[in-house]
Amino acid sequence: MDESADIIRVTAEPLDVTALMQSVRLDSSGAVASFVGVVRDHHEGRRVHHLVYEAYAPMAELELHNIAAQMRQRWQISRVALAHRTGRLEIGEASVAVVVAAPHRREALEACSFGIEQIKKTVPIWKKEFDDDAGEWVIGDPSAT
Amino acid sequence: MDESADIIRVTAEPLDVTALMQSVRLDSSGAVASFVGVVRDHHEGRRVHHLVYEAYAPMAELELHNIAAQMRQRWQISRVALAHRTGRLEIGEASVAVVVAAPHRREALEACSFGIEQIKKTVPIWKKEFDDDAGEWVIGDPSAT
Amino acid sequence: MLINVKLFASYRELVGQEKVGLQCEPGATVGEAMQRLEQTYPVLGRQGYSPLTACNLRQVGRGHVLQEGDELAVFPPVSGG
Amino acid sequence: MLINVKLFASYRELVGQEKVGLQCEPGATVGEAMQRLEQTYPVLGRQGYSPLTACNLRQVGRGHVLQEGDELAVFPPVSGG
Repeated sequence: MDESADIIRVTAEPLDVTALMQSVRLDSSGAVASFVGVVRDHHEGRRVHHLVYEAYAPMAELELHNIAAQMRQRWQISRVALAHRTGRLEIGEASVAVVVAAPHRREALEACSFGIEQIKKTVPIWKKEFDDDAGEWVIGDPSAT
Repeated sequence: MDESADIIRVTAEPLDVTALMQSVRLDSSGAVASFVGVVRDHHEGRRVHHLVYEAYAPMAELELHNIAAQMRQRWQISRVALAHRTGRLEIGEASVAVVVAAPHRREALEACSFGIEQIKKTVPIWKKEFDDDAGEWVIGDPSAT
Repeated sequence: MLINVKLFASYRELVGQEKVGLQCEPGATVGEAMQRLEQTYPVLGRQGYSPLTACNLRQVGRGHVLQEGDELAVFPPVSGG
Repeated sequence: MLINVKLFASYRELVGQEKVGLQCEPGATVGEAMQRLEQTYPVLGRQGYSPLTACNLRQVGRGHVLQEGDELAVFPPVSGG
């Protein structure tokens, strides 16, 4: 499979997970695994009203391509979609989507799990959490990089 | 979470994975993991034209409820949808969907993986594979039950 | 006593029916009912795999004791997903 | 030589700009550029975490040698997902 078939997106538009699932599937794919990160109403005991994501977009896209390439190296998979939203997101909106099509289920699920872990570790995107008035940047784990 | 919130379906209608993903999400869910089994164009070296799934529907629903209950026991998850299609399916159609919403990603992904493994082992559903003319029942692994 | 046998997948096609009424002795086990079923439909015993059995929607082994009116499901190893 | 510094998230807000031009000696390392940046914007050094750095879209350590016109990105540990 040609790597150029990977779908990599860092976008301010809402993530269309259904479209991503349809895009990655081939007739030889028996399995489509997906992980969607969703904005939830609390984080470490604090209420969350909404989030704002900021990305270093060109580097984030490069890192997402790297992650997709690692997934291909480690598992026999057909196609990968890695997408991250930027800008303001309300509760319930999808912030990140990892969608993997593969001939078999184990590969799809394992690669999907690896994909979201790597995204959280290496992709230059930052989250600012807002409660009803103030916002605060979430600082990641520096040892994870 | 009330178990009655689980979505359990054995149906001849096409599976609407997007609707299932929306149904399982709560405002406290940060993660939605899903696995979709899709009809592919070959199986163990043979070409597949279409499939027919037959279910012992009332027992299959009971088993799916059991699996959802086991998922809740083992992982902290919000809601589960387990759906299996019956009847004739063409290449690319979804035969089975496991959708799990959870506060955190690891729980969602692990429970999702467990769910599809259990479905393939214990739920009384059978697959008949058709190439261009003849059909043949796929016989599962009796030691798996 | 009358046992309501339901057949699925390959077994349904081999027998040519999805439901069969089976007369058994009172207190008969699933194993005894299966023997009687295979006497009536010898083709059931000639497959390369053994049937699984469920009584009233719960999977049971050959030693399970049947009761009048039970629904005994007979099916090959599952292959859904 | 001129280095094009890009600042993200908390660092962007602390400095109040997303881009800063930084004059460095030829052959300066990322570490030396960061020292100069923190001299101009002392608030950068007073956070409870250290900035990560990337040169021309690739993450680099403090020892990386910069070249005229490089894009040096400065950002906190990532928190996407």
